[in-house]
Amino acid sequence: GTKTTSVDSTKNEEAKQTITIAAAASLEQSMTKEIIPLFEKEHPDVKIEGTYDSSGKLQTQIEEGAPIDLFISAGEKQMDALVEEQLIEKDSVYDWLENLMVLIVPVNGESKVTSFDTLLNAETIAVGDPESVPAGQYAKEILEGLGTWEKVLGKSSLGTNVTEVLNWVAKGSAEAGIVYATDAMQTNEVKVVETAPEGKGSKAIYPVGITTAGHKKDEAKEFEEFLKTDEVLSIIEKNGFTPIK
Amino acid sequence: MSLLVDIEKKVGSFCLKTKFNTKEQWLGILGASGSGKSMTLKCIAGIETPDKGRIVLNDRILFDSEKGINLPARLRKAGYLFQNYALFPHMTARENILVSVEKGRQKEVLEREAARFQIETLLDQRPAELSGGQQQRVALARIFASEPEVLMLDEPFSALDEYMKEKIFREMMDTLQSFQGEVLMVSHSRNELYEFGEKLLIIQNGLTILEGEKKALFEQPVYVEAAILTGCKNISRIRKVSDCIVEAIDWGITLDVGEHYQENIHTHIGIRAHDIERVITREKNIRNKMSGMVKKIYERPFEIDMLIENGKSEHILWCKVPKGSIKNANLEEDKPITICLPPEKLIYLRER
Amino acid sequence: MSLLVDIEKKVGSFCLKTKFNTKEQWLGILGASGSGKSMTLKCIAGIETPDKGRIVLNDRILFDSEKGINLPARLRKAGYLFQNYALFPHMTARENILVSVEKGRQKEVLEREAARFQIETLLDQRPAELSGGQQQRVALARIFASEPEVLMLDEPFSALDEYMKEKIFREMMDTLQSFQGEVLMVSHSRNELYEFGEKLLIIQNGLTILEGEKKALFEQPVYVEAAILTGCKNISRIRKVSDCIVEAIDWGITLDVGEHYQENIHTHIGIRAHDIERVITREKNIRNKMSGMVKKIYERPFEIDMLIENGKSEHILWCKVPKGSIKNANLEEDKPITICLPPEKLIYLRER
Amino acid sequence: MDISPLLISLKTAVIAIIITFFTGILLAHRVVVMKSEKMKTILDGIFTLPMVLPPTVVGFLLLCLFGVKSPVGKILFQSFGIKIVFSFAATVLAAVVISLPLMYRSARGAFEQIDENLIHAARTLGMTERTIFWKIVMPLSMPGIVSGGILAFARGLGEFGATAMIAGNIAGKTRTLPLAIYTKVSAGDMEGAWFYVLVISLVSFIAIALINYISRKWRKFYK
Amino acid sequence: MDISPLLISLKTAVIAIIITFFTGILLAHRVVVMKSEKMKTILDGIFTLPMVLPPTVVGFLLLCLFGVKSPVGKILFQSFGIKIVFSFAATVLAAVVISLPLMYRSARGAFEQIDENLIHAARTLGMTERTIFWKIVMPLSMPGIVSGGILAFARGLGEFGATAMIAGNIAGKTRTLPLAIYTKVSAGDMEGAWFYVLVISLVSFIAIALINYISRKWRKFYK
Ligand SMILES: Nc1ncnc2c1ncn2[C@@H]1O[C@H](COP(=O)(O)OP(=O)(O)OP(=O)(O)O)[C@@H](O)[C@H]1O
Ligand SMILES: Nc1ncnc2c1ncn2[C@@H]1O[C@H](COP(=O)(O)OP(=O)(O)OP(=O)(O)O)[C@@H](O)[C@H]1O
Ligand code: MOO
Ligand SMILES: [Mg+2]
Ligand SMILES: [Mg+2]
Repeated sequence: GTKTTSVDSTKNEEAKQTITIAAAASLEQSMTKEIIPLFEKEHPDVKIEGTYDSSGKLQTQIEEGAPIDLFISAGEKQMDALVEEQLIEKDSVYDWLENLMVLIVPVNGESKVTSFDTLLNAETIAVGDPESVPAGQYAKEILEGLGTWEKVLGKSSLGTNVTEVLNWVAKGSAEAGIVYATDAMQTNEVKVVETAPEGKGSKAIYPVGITTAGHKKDEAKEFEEFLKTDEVLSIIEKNGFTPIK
Repeated sequence: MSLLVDIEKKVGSFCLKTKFNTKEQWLGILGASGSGKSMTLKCIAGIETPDKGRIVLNDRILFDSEKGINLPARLRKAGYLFQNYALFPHMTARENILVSVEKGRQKEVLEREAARFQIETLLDQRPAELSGGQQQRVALARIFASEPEVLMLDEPFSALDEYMKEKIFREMMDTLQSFQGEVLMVSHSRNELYEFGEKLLIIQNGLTILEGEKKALFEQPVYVEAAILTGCKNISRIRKVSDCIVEAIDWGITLDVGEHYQENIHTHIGIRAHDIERVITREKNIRNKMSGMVKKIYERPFEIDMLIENGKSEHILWCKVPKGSIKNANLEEDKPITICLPPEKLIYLRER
Repeated sequence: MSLLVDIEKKVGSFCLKTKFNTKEQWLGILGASGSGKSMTLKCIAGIETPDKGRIVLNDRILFDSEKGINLPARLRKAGYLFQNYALFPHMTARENILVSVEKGRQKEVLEREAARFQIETLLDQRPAELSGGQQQRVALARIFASEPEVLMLDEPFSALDEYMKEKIFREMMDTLQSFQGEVLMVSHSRNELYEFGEKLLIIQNGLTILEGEKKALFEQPVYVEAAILTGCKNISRIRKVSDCIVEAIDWGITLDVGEHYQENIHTHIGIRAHDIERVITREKNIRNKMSGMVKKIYERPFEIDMLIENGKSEHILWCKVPKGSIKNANLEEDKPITICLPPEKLIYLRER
Repeated sequence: MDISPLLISLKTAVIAIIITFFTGILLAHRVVVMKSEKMKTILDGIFTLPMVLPPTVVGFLLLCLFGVKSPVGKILFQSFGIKIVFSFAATVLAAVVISLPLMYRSARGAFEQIDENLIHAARTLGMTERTIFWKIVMPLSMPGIVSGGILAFARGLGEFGATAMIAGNIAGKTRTLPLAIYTKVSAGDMEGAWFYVLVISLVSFIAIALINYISRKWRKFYK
Repeated sequence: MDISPLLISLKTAVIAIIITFFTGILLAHRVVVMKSEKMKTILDGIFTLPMVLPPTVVGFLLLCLFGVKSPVGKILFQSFGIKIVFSFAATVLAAVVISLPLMYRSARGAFEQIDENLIHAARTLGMTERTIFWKIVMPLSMPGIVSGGILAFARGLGEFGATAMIAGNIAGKTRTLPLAIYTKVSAGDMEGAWFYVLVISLVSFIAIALINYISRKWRKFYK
């Protein structure tokens, strides 16, 4: 009994199918600590490797032929582009989560910024680069909605990734910044003063899709389905995301 | 076995133009400091490239500007002893010596050369741990170990003590007897060169001014510059007074001259310090007698050097006498002395 | 003006132990290659640090291991002429010379030193563009320009041609007359040292074996090693035969000895090549006569060197005679010759 | 195309290399004359540290050190009104910190390769250590120093991670060429990216040619 | 704490420094013996290029070059089944490309500082250029080479931008220490970040001490 199992399990180890997922950096904690171990427990024949980075970089990597089976983007733009290029199977794409955009300021000291309306009181504002960072893109859309984008841009430092934006605010380099709600949760050096009002860019949609070039379609599909389970969604919710049902 | 050199090279304001040809004869190269001796050897070794000319060693063309041949130094088999040795600082003496010896023969070669240059006990030391003379011996051993076809020695003995010098010189001469190649030796020591070989090349300001048998050159150096190089200490301009009589302007005396003197050719006269004789008898018919004052005496272990001032002129004659001879009894500074300049010892010279 | 040196230093397996004291006297240091001459000078200059001892220059303590004093080289005012010159390769001769001269005096110093060493035309050349001898002259000029209190010359003339050597030597001697400091000169040329100063230090294997008046040392070098260094070419072990008679074992003859011979002390006997005389008369009562064969003749410009083989032994006597004397008429290799070793010229020696 | 990144980069790289050059040489010299081999190795390690950490992390550490909330940053701001972060000074700071190890290590290697006899000779001639350094040691180590200078300049010019962190990415103020290139590449604007890549390559080429030319003239004697 | 980044980083840095070391020295030697000064400057410029571009951009260029869609990548994949991107080989590739300029430039400086007379002497002794290189040039340039080696190793160890781009950030496979640090910082896990910073600093310290020690033994004679 037990002996055979152990032999089998080593055999399984060799026979295991490995799929590589590329996910937005903000998902790394939830993925590596909870979701993937959970999945692998239920699917002992599948091993999951994850690479985590900004969605823009991941998009480039997929475009350049990086061996990725499943892509979780922190923005629709990147996913759409890949679908357009037929690098992601159109039918497999669905919107998984959303991440709200929030306005943050450094914790200590009186802040002149108390809401999106008073944002222009800040001397320097940290936002992601709208050209390359999805969070920046959303921030731009929000501010365009409020009609202050042009003015804000003049005072902005454009982060090459969200971490940078967060750190700028946390260390007081910038007086205010716009980041994901999940990012704001990572440090107690910043406080959220306002969540983006409903409207364009108020939240980031996290779509999931399977690459056309991947060789492990079945396993990828299995994982994609797994992401929809309540178990996973509750983990995600706990970490600050909002599931899209 | 032969070496033919005929090259020209200009570096900065210095212009070298050397031409010679040796055939199983050792060649000594004599020249003042900065006259181009080292440069000549470097051209042969392939370290410097001449502007034009040819160098042929045993029928192998090492360099020919017309045919566009310029054999790399490595293939020339020209052993060159650098004036500053150029030992590899990171290697022990042993490693330096064996640097170009193939594996199988290392032991044999090492033993042979270490014994020849008496450096057996120094083999594990690095150049920085060797004295100047020891470094030179290691450098010599290294060259011998590379078994060259032509051996070029740039002042090979300058850093050796006199005992070593004499010893190594003799041993080298013996070893070289069996050395199947040309040997060139650069030196400013006329003694060394005199002993060294039959042929001599005298270089002055980059030009070969004389080439020939060493004895002939020492006896008749032809040019003022060559006379100085071969160690003639007393040289004076001359003016003809009458047949067989010239005035030595710089010494302030008139001299009977011998048969070799040619009015139209010779502009200077010289006499070696050894050849000036002290006159102690009162004999009348000694030719070219002169009285003067001993201005300065330098004592050497076996010789006495004197500077003698002619009463009539400020100019000074340099005179060497062996110690212990009766001829130099009672020599004292600032005392009068009578000397003679034997006509057969006078050297007739011209300027180039 | 005085210099006191009493130091010990061990490097590798070599052990230096030097002790001397000069007072307004120039000191010559004579020693074989690798005997520790350069090391001694380097300790004084502050380049090497002795393990223990003291060095005092004109009442300034340069080094004292007990008091923990070790003045930096920069403040010692000890001018050291490196054996390989150590010129700065990136500077012209001019820049090298002026390296330690303050702005205001540069012109004056440069002119003075350039003239002294005849390098006026070389001032804009860099060391790589200078010949060996030229480099040495620049290095000498550089030291003179730094106006040291003690001048240490490590083989200062080894790279100069003989003409330059004699010239610079004399000039330097003249200049040094006015030099208000100590002068040490290291050389393995006994001729140079003999002329150089009154005092002489003889170093052997790192130990000062003799210190004293040069004349006395040349006449009576006491030790076999010192005799070799002062140029004594013939040395033999001896065995007493009877009163006033010893056997020179290595020469295979018995000799009458003079009054200086002391049986219990002397183990060797020596005679300088210059002091061996050729006997041409048939006179009977010449002492220490010996017949032999001329084995080899080396001709030098003004001397003849002979190696003479004793019939009874393989051993060889080295003999020097001036050229042109009647005493060396008909000299030929492989012909018999009679010589004598005058008892008053014999040197009695012992081993250390 | 916006050329402000070029100007900012040029200004940054030039100021940074001047600071790095002298600081690096000074540090190298101090370390070389040091007696203790242990101390040397430790300092080597410390000075090389900015190279092994990801530049972003170095930037983060600088931010912790010079940020307005840090003690140093606070003092600078409250006493002198100087705010380093997000200023041009910060781009220079980042470039200096990141390129210093290159200059330091190259200079150290060069110094160690000098024939010690020349230094001894200089000392016996009465030259002070300072003069020896400037007149002997420096010129003799030129090839190595030049290498270090080229490396440090190139690294300063190309510095990106640390700069972004401490200086931000403010167009016309702290956006250097590497930041501009990165932005363009990320945005998929390959044409714009290539333009800036060309510009930065050109700048570095010209600088290298210049350094090579000057140093060659200087040490022509050497061959 | 996960130690796989340490292992990956160590493996990467060691393999990379071996490649970089020899390639850098070879390139430097080729350039130094070159006659044309112009050519030298141009090559200097090209070999220094990876330093002036932001590492991410270098990574991007590598991705374009070695990606499975690129000609090179295609050939490698179709003929040998080798897929470089997102593999361990990619981390090595990134480290080599980024650290090569350091080794190249340092070695070049060191070579240029050697007394040419020694090379001449070696030639007249009949040594081949190859032997001269290995037995004379290399040992004599040790201080400079060691500097280059330390710099290149440190840079390879700390490489981040290009690695992230071409190798990705796959835990246990391509996540090197710098990537791990970055990930930790991004996730706000400062404690974890500090841990890895400590580890990487330690590794670099040990490596530097080792290199210094070996090279000191080797060139003790030199002083
Ligand atoms: N690169 C150069 N540029 C200008 N002049 C040079 C260069 N190299 C050598 N010289 C000059 O060439 C001349 C010949 O130098 P060389 O080394 O052959 O002299 P030498 O006869 O060996 O003298 P010594 O006996 O002093 O060694 C010297 O006058 C020197 O100044
Ligand atoms: N670092 C060292 N390690 C071991 N031995 C050394 C070291 N430095 C010097 N020596 C030895 O010390 C001895 C003295 O050297 P020094 O240079 O003083 O000799 P020297 O008398 O000047 O000889 P020369 O006339 O040949 O220059 C030599 O035998 C040398 O081998
Ligand atoms: O390694 Mo970086 O953070 O792309 O300069
Ligand atoms: Mg010469
Ligand atoms: Mg010496």
